Amino acid sequence: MNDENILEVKNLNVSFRVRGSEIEAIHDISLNLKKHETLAIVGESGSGKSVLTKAFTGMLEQNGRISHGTIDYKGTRLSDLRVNKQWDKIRGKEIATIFQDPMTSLDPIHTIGSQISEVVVKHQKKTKKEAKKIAIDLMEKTGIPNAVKRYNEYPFEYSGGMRQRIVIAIALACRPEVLICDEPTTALDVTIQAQILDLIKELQEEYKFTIIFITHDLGVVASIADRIAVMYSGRIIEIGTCEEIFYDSRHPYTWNLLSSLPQLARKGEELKSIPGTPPSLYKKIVGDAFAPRNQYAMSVDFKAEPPMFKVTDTHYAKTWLLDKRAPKIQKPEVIQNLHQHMLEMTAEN
Amino acid sequence: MKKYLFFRILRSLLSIFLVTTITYIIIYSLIPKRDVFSQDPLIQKLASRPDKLIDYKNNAYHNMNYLDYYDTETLVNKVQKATSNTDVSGSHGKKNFDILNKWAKKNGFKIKTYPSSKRYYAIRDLPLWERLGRFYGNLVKIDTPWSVQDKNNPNLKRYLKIENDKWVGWALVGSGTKYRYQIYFNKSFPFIHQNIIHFDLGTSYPTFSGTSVLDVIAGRQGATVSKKYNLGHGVIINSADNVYTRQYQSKTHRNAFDYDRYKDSYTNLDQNYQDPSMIGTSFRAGIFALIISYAISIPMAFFMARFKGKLFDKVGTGVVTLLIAIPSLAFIYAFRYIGAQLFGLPDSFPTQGASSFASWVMPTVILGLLSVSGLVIWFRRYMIDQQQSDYVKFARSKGLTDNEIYRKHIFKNASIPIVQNIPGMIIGLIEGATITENIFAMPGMGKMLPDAILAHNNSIVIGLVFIFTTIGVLSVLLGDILMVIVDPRIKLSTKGDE
Amino acid sequence: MNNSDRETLLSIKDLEITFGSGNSKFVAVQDVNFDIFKGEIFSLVGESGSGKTTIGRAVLGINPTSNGQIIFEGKQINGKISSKEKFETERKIQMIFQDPSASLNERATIDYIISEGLYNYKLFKSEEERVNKVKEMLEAVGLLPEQLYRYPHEFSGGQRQRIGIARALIMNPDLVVADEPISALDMSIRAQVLNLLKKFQREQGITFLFVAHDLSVVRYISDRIAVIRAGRILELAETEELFKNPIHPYTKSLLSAIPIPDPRIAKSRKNIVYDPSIHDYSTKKPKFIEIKPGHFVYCNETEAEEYKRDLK
Amino acid sequence: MQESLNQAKVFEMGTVVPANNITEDDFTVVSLNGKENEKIDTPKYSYWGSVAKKFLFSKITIFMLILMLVILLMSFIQPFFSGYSLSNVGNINDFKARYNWPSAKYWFGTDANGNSLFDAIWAGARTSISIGVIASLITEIIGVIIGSIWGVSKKVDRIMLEIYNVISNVPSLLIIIVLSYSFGNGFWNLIFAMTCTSWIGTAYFMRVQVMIMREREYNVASKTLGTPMRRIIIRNILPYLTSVIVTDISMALPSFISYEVFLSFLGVGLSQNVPSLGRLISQYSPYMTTYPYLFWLPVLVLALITISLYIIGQRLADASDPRTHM
Repeated sequence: MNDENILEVKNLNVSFRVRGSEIEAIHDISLNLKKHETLAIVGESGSGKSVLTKAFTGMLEQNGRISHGTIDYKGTRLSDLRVNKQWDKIRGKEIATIFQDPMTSLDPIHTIGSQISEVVVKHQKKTKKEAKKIAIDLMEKTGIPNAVKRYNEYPFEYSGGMRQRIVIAIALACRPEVLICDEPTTALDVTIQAQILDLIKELQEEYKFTIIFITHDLGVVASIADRIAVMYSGRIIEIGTCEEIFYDSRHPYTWNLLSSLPQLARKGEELKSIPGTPPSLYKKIVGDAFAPRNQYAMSVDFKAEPPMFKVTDTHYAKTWLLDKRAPKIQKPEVIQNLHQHMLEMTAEN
Repeated sequence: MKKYLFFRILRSLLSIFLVTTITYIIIYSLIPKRDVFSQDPLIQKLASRPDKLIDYKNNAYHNMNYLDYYDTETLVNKVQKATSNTDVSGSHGKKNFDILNKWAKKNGFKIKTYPSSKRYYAIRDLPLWERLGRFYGNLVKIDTPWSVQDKNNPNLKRYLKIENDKWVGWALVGSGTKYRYQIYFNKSFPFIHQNIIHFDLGTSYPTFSGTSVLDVIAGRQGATVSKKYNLGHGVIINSADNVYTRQYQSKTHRNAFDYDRYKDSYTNLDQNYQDPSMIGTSFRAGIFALIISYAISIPMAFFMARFKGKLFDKVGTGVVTLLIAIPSLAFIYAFRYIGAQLFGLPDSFPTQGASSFASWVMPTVILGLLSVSGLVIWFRRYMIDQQQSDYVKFARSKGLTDNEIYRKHIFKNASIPIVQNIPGMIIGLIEGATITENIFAMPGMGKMLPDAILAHNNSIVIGLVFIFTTIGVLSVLLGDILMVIVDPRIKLSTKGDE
Repeated sequence: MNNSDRETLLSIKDLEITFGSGNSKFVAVQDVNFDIFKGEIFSLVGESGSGKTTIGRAVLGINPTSNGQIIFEGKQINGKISSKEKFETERKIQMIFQDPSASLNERATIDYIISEGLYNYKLFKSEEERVNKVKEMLEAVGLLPEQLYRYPHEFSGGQRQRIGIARALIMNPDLVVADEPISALDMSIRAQVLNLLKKFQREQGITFLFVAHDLSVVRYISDRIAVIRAGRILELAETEELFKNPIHPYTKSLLSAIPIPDPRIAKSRKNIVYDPSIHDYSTKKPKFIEIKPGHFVYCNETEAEEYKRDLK
Repeated sequence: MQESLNQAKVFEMGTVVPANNITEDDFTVVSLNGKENEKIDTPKYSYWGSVAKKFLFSKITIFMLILMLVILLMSFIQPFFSGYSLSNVGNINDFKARYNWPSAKYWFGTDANGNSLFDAIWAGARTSISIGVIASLITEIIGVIIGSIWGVSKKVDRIMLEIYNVISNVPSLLIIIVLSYSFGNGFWNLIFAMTCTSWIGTAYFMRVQVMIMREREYNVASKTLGTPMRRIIIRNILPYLTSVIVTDISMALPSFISYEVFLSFLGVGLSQNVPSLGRLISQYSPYMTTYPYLFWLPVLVLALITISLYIIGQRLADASDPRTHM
């Protein structure tokens, strides 16, 4: 294991048993996570991004299992852990997760304060009194005004944005090495979303944890991600640094995602859209999963699964377009000069 | 909150009033009044004495508020007073009849003659609303120092004072009141007792003939027991008298022995009985059954949910399905049989009586078991619903162990609806008690209801409906209040708007 | 374009909407004034709880209004109107819902769902005509006519949303209220739906009231935008004008919060936080003031002077 | 990154990936059929077909179904042949006919009057099942209709809530006992007493369900399309509540049968000449130890009836929940 890497995933397959048949939700994913970086995993619903991170914390649903491959975390082979007892040493303490909906992530009948202190007592081995102090500190740090008073309030007395701050405070109270943010801002308003993203960035500076940031919105990750992995139908189809994905993407799906962003649309022109719908998990995928929706699809895409091609040391894409025999295809015009284009757009306001 | 509670209580009282009134109207208008004698053995005996029979029947109707009845003596008295005519008598004759009839017409009565003696008596059918009026008019009686108006005792002192009484210890003692001890304390539940407010639900007939309904239901039962009263100065009296119940008795009825003992006019008292009252019996059985059913079902549901889909859950689900599907009667008999055969427990309550612990085991355990299935189903359901909620997912991701999650979070959240269901349980227990008490011949309210119905004891039926409804209404209220205590999200005032 | 020349389809005057009563009374919307011109896409943008959906639903007659007027084609359609009039306007104003899985009846076939309005208004002469109409509509939203007898849950999210659009547009409405029609959809599907709405505006001249929280989407699709916060409209202008010259500090904060899909810009950009306490409305009451032709801002006179100065 | 990926599977960009059956020709862009993407390949869905499939899937269900059919046939056909009458005391003096243990001649034995228990049980079962079914149906029909209106109309809600508050606070057994006492004994009187207030529980339950459903977006959608409330209830709301209604029936059936048994046991309810399982059980309860078959056989049949009805009901309710169909 590379010292730089905190988490290494090799050839991971995750499958679920649904009514007698085996469904593959994650297909042959290899991935590593470097210390203190922010890795964004971008994908649509059903692309497997949440399932992947659930596998990191042993929180797959009862009918799900790792059918192939390994996950290593700092010398522990997570993919071998079976019972919850073994996971208790990892979850929270090493890898914590915050979820999409702050409205339901908190226990409705316990006070905000007690839910933070509970974790402090458990993971930081403090007395209740000390824990309360630490909890109030954390609340202040995550931007809760009047924390001493609000310590004794219940979740229903908090707004959505405030609750997400509390959820982050709880995750921080675990002192994790890795923080998985599973669409933490999807349920929030844009202004709150911007604030929460800023907060996560600030806290990362201070606490030096590693972030896996899951989202379906490419726009959101531009400001926060160091690297981006794009997922489609249980596969990572492209992975690279933030700039590589935005300015030099290679996979047609990434192109499509970028070019359909309304921020890039010019008035009066039709918005670039991806035809069709994502493939159903119940169907066996032959060839490239994206092929049926890919306007650049070649016959080979319907025959054989494309391998991972290396673009640079940090940039990989899973498309036959990078094979030598493939025709030279330019990415859509609208994203060719993305930076230039965005500069124009933002200059206007 | 206060305003809400006030209206809530008002509504509850209205519910009780409505249900009791409707029951009263239904029973007193649909059941022919002669039916009340269908189970009365005295009727047979009186068959040969028609005058007595009429007198007996009309007295019974009178007591049950069907009609007003004046026998000859009372009638003549009334008429003499009203008309200041001392000549009139009750014997047959036109002159008497005219005078009596004139009075009767004025007052809505009808003059009738006894079949054999041909003397006159008067009856007046009471319309339903008047009966209801009397029922509610007499319902609440408040004792004051002016309650007793005894012409033979003009010097009766009238006061209320707190003193250390030699019979009952510290108490609020009254004179001129109906009851001597207005407020007193002793070791029996609920420790503080009062005699200021009494309820009067009418008079029982034909069973417990002449006793007030409330005494039938709330009075202690069984054989009398004596108790030692230490009056100080080495005086110890052994008596079966229940001194707490001392009531005023006029000189004419009083016996000298009692007067000598108590040194005042409060010589009318009940005895100490060995067994709890009907309501007490039901109450005891109910409380223990409640505890038993929660003690069984909460852990059972907890582990079924915890190990959902595993063996324990499957077996548990099977058991619960059986419990629901099997008619309670069959279930009770089967269990009673098992209890009797395997553990030698009495299969009838009176065999060993209320004083024996063994008598209580089967009825209470069965009563408790009857509600286990419902509770398990719901609690398991609530637990499983909670398991799937996001906060549990988050609790797990923040590193809490399964034990901690179940104990601190899932269990508490799932308990909230259960707490609110407690009143529902109580209503269920009342239903269950009707069955178990009947099968075990347990002298409680549950057995009393079918007994009273079979005996056509309308007063008792109404009384029981009133008490059951009151318990039901109050327990629902209690459940909602409990809910506010356990769930921070709920405020009663807003709940009322929904 | 001079707004006074354009034909007004919907006009909202001093609208106020309250929920509950007594202590729990809550004013969701107040002092709302705007006109929607025929054939345009007018967007109401605000955060959750701002009252934008409430206004949309009031236009449809789902939420009762407590004050003010909603005038559609010259006739008032809120408050006490006869059920016949209500029934008539119900056909002319249709709605597209946010969540395509919640807004379709799962126990009915696509045929029934799309025909529901046709049945209610008897908009067909024969069964054959009805089926043809439904089939045409299905094709117009890019679905296959052979899917007529399938159930909603057999479709994907994007397809379901198009069924919802078909159901509304088969009524041949004059105005369509689109309540966050794409926020529940996947990124790759959103463009399909937006394009579809644009197509209907272009080809059939349908007017849209587009309710959304995402300014980036709104910028693309709408002709004019009203920014709403806490039940009040704070700023109203044509789209490009609003993006070029945002005046109200809240609008500025909203614009600053739009995620920018460009790492270099995004990482250097500052987020502006709006603080409502900067307004001092204690002496001079705020009004809806036209700062520039067609550009309205909710402010008091002092602020208006400032804003005008800044414009230059 | 390199070492973390399976080396065999990562290729430098612009290399030729060696693979079988892939030729240069495969690297030509193919045009897509736009409509192809919109196709649904799953077989057509039919609600009731799926319910039936799901329902008949379990062996226990089939077993219970057969058991229930046998019981129903016996109860509704056997009494025609046996000519059993409760008041028949023709054999009372025939000592040979009295207290026979179950045998080939008397399958379930005979009682003190020399009557065959087999005949008595089926005649009784017929009454008990009839009462259960009729009372459940009445309760459910009234409950569903009133509950639906209650759930959508604010005006009705105010009045009904008050009525419900009054009635629900009273133990239902108390109501049934008092009513059947007041109206006298008899089959229809008993049904009346049972259903007089029981519907309100179902109606309240339906009200809550309807209110939950009412707020769903798709009903708002129907409203904006001008659909009248009545059609919204019938087409939009009730179809969603099928499984809820079936569950409710499956709980109601055994409980009504149980009520009848208990009331007959108390001597309230059916008139004297109507045989019922409750009457048999109470009549024979003194023989529990001396002639146990007299008591336990009716109890057993009663239990089988309620269990089969309950389990079939529950399975049907499960099967009618479309979430189980996937």
